[in-house]
Amino acid sequence: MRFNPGFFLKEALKNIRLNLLMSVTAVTTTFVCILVLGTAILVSGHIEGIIGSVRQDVSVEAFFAPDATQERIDEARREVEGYPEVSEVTYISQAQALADFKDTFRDNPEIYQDLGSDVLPASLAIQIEDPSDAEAVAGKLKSAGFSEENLSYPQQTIERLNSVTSYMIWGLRAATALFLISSILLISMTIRLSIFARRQEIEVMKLVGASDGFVRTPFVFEGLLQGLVGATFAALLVVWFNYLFVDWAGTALPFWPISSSAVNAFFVVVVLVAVGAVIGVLGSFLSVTRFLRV
Amino acid sequence: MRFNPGFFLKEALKNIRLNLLMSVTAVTTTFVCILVLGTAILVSGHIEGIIGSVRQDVSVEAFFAPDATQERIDEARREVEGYPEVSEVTYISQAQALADFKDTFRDNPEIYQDLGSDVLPASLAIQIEDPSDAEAVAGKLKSAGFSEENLSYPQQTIERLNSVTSYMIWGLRAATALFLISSILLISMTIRLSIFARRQEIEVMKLVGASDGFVRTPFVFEGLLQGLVGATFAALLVVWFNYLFVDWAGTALPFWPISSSAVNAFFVVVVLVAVGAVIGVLGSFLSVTRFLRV
Amino acid sequence: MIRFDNVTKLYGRDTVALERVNLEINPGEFVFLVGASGSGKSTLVRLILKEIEPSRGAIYVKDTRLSSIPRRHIPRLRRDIGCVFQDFKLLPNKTAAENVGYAMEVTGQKRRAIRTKVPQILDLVGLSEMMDKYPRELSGGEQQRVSVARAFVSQPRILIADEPTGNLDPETSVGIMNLLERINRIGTTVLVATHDRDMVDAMRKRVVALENGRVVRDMVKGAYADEV
Amino acid sequence: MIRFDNVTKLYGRDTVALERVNLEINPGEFVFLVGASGSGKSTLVRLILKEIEPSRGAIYVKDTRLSSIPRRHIPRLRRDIGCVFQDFKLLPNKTAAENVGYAMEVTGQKRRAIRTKVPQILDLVGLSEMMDKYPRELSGGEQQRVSVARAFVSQPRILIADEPTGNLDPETSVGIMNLLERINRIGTTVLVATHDRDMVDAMRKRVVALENGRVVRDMVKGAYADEV
Ligand SMILES: Nc1ncnc2c1ncn2[C@@H]1O[C@H](COP(=O)(O)OP(=O)(O)OP(=O)(O)O)[C@@H](O)[C@H]1O
Ligand SMILES: Nc1ncnc2c1ncn2[C@@H]1O[C@H](COP(=O)(O)OP(=O)(O)OP(=O)(O)O)[C@@H](O)[C@H]1O
Ligand SMILES: [Mg+2]
Ligand SMILES: [Mg+2]
Repeated sequence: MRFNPGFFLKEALKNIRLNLLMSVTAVTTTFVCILVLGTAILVSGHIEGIIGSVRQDVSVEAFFAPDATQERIDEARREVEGYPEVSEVTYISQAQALADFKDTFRDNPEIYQDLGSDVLPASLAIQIEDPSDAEAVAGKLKSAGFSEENLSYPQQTIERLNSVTSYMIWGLRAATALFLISSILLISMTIRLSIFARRQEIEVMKLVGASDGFVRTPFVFEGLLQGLVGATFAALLVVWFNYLFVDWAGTALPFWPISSSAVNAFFVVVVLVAVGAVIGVLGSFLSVTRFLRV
Repeated sequence: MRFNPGFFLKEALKNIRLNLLMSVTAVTTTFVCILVLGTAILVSGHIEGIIGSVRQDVSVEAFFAPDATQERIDEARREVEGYPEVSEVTYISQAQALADFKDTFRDNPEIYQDLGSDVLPASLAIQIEDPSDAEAVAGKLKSAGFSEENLSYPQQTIERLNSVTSYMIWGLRAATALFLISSILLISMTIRLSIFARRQEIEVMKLVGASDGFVRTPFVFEGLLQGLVGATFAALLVVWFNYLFVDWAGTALPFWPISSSAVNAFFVVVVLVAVGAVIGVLGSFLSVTRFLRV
Repeated sequence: MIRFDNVTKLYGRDTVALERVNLEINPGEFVFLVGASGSGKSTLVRLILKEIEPSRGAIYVKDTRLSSIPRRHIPRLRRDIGCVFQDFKLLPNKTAAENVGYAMEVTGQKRRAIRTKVPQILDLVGLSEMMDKYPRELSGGEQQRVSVARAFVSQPRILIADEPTGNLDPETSVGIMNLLERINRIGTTVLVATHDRDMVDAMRKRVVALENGRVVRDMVKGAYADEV
Repeated sequence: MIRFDNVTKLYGRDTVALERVNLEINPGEFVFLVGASGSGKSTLVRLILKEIEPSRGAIYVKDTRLSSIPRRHIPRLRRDIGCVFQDFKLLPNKTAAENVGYAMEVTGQKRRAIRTKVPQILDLVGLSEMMDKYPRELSGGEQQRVSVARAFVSQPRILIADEPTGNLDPETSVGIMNLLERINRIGTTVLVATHDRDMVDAMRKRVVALENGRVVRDMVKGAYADEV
């Protein structure tokens, strides 16, 4: 049989117009579900971003012995900068260390007034990309000549942070999956219901000699259109919200590590619209098929 | 006309059995929506709980002059304990302060080796219930004889914490409201669609002389039952999840301030079931009414 | 009992279904309504049930002007009128017996009265074996007879039948017509829209003929066609 | 063309709709199927369309045993059979013209052929003014005629009509019957289930009579009732 997309598209559009209530319901359901799903994806994207930047703050401090030569320091620094786990190395000289200390205790000058400029050791502040690498870096530093007591890294804090953040990310992904499944379920049920309401039409079509494909195609087009419309609106709204939020967070919450790069807006739109379209098509396809056995 | 709840209930049950697909759809939609809504309520309950306990950690430190007498200290302590905003007051003697300091810098004994036991001042660590009261407490402390430089309270940190937590709580409530609205919308649309599919039945009932109430009551009962069943299952599942989560968090995340008291399980069940039932009843009522104008 | 006063009914802008119809049906009368397909018979029936409103003119049922009946009192009007619909209008989720019973339920009759009366009535239309079947499990003629049974089960003052024998064989049709006549004899006003020429000619009742929405003939003891 | 070989059809456990029916309809024949309400006429029609399966026995259409047709070839079978359904089975969301056109669409005919043929056919059944009306806006008889038009628009080899004049006045009925006869004369096999005694008696075609699901009479040039 000749395939005529124009005919099927026209049929689909006419059906949408004639079954307006059902179409509106399907589109609105898709819209709401995709909106919630998109919000979940965005929120978890941002939270993962924040978690990521919190994790980035993990650093190891390696103190040099008070008698370390400048060559020793430079050499150690170069070596540490070569470690793949390390993102940034800052050298803190003895003078700098004292200045920092004084600043910390500026309200109680009694504490530091007797300190000589060489009491506090020079150190390297080593930023580590992934906190789970902290121990490995510490090991390397030890073999590079730093003794255990000259290394300061918040072992327990890192472990906690690790477990907490991985739980959180795990939880966020589970929640997003829940939203995805819920969306799929709700949208496809709405479609199924709206096709169920027209099962007699499908039966009649079959009885006057329409093939399964001929009956199904307009419904599938209809599902596709409804899914596309609902999902597109929802996706654009989500991305617009995201834009507003990132904008607002930049001024209202400057100390929060929220960045627009935490979420790829284009990618989110594509994913959401695709989810809507696929559910629309598959939902219609499967629902119609149930009533084709006439 | 005599009102016969038994008749209407029986009609409703029969309709549910005969329109199984539609009933299953309505119940599942209610279930999914209430599940998501309940999860949102629980999550925001716990997060608000965590936020609340983080806020509780806000404290003001008031340092005594090095020459303060014991009477002066006791008097100040009693006075501060009388402030209504204050939840706990701990006295830190000079010896205790030095011990704490040494503990903090135990890796760098050079720092404290020269410190006399009376270099660090004695202080009161004052826990404040609501961080927004910190400034008021500081004011009172000043009029009680502490000078500005002898008070240490993380002014900026508190302000940030305040704004961040209030934004978060505001955001959580907005999200929960979004879920609530989405649930209401989706459930009522499903009901509307399932009643739309039976609009001809409603028309026939009206044509053979049934009054609006007579037609409507079985549908309303049906909506009530569907809402109750879907919402009850969802609510119990949510509360069970919560129980498991609190249990698990107690062992796996001991350092997180998660407590079962953050969420009143009974209250959540009641609210969720009520939401389901009310949407079921109202959704059916309004949907049927649309088709009664025959 | 029923009075049409210069009634015109338009569907949309240009479909004239009825045009200046004047008609008076007295209590206890038996009237046949005949006319070609599309001449407006069903429209007339739907107007009496206040399912649709006339475009012009007034309709009185039991001396009440229909347009003055408030919406909440329409059910009361319809309980006084039993109607056999051309397309049956059975409730798909109720069995034959429940469909008939429903017409009694709406008037608030006792459960026990319903349980005794429904089988009797279904027996009268020859469906005593079909009581517990759903409409989709019944043949066309069986559905039609359920519709007939439902129309008079609550003993309405007025019985309207729109094509009550279209799906029935001649023998069963005669049975149904006899039933309608019996019902008429106990005082019920009966209006039957029909195409069954044999029946109309045999029964010699008042015949109102419609043509393109106008009453073109109204004869006591009339026949289906003109030449009588 | 159509052959029933000892066909029995049960609905559920105990409703016997057809019992050991043997029937052969030759190409080009015109056959009336008569019988009381509930005697199994519609069941026979639904079996030919493979809408339902026989409980026992075999049915052959164009020498193909229906039970051997795979599901995906059923549409092909149905496109060869035009059918007027007792309950019309019009698509509610399509106008009269679109309903008729749909039967041509499914066979994959050209858009232009459809646009010229549909109005002609609707004119034949007297509905040239009703082309763009939806089924709910048509009277019972008009819907029935749309169903008739749809059944033969794609010039099927077999035309089955289940009660095609139940909602039509005698005059229009005669028109439809003449149409069926004309279609038969160009070689189409026609099977008409009907209660219209006048018509059957007037046309003197082969008559198959069913009673409680059994073929009780099969006469060439028969009449509706026995005494001929
Ligand atoms: N809802 C509607 N919208 C538009 N036109 C309508 C509507 N209902 C009926 N009509 C038109 O009004 C005219 C009268 O219809 P009606 O149903 O009263 O005819 P009828 O006498 O009952 O015919 P039949 O014997 O075929 O049932 C018909 O031409 C029909 O097309
Ligand atoms: N789906 C079904 N389930 C159960 N019984 C059925 C079903 N369809 C038909 N029947 C029964 O089978 C018998 C034959 O039905 P059928 O529709 O073939 O009768 P018919 O000859 O077409 O009658 P009519 O002239 O009234 O249309 C009837 O008694 C009917 O109740
Ligand atoms: Mg009519
Ligand atoms: Mg039949």
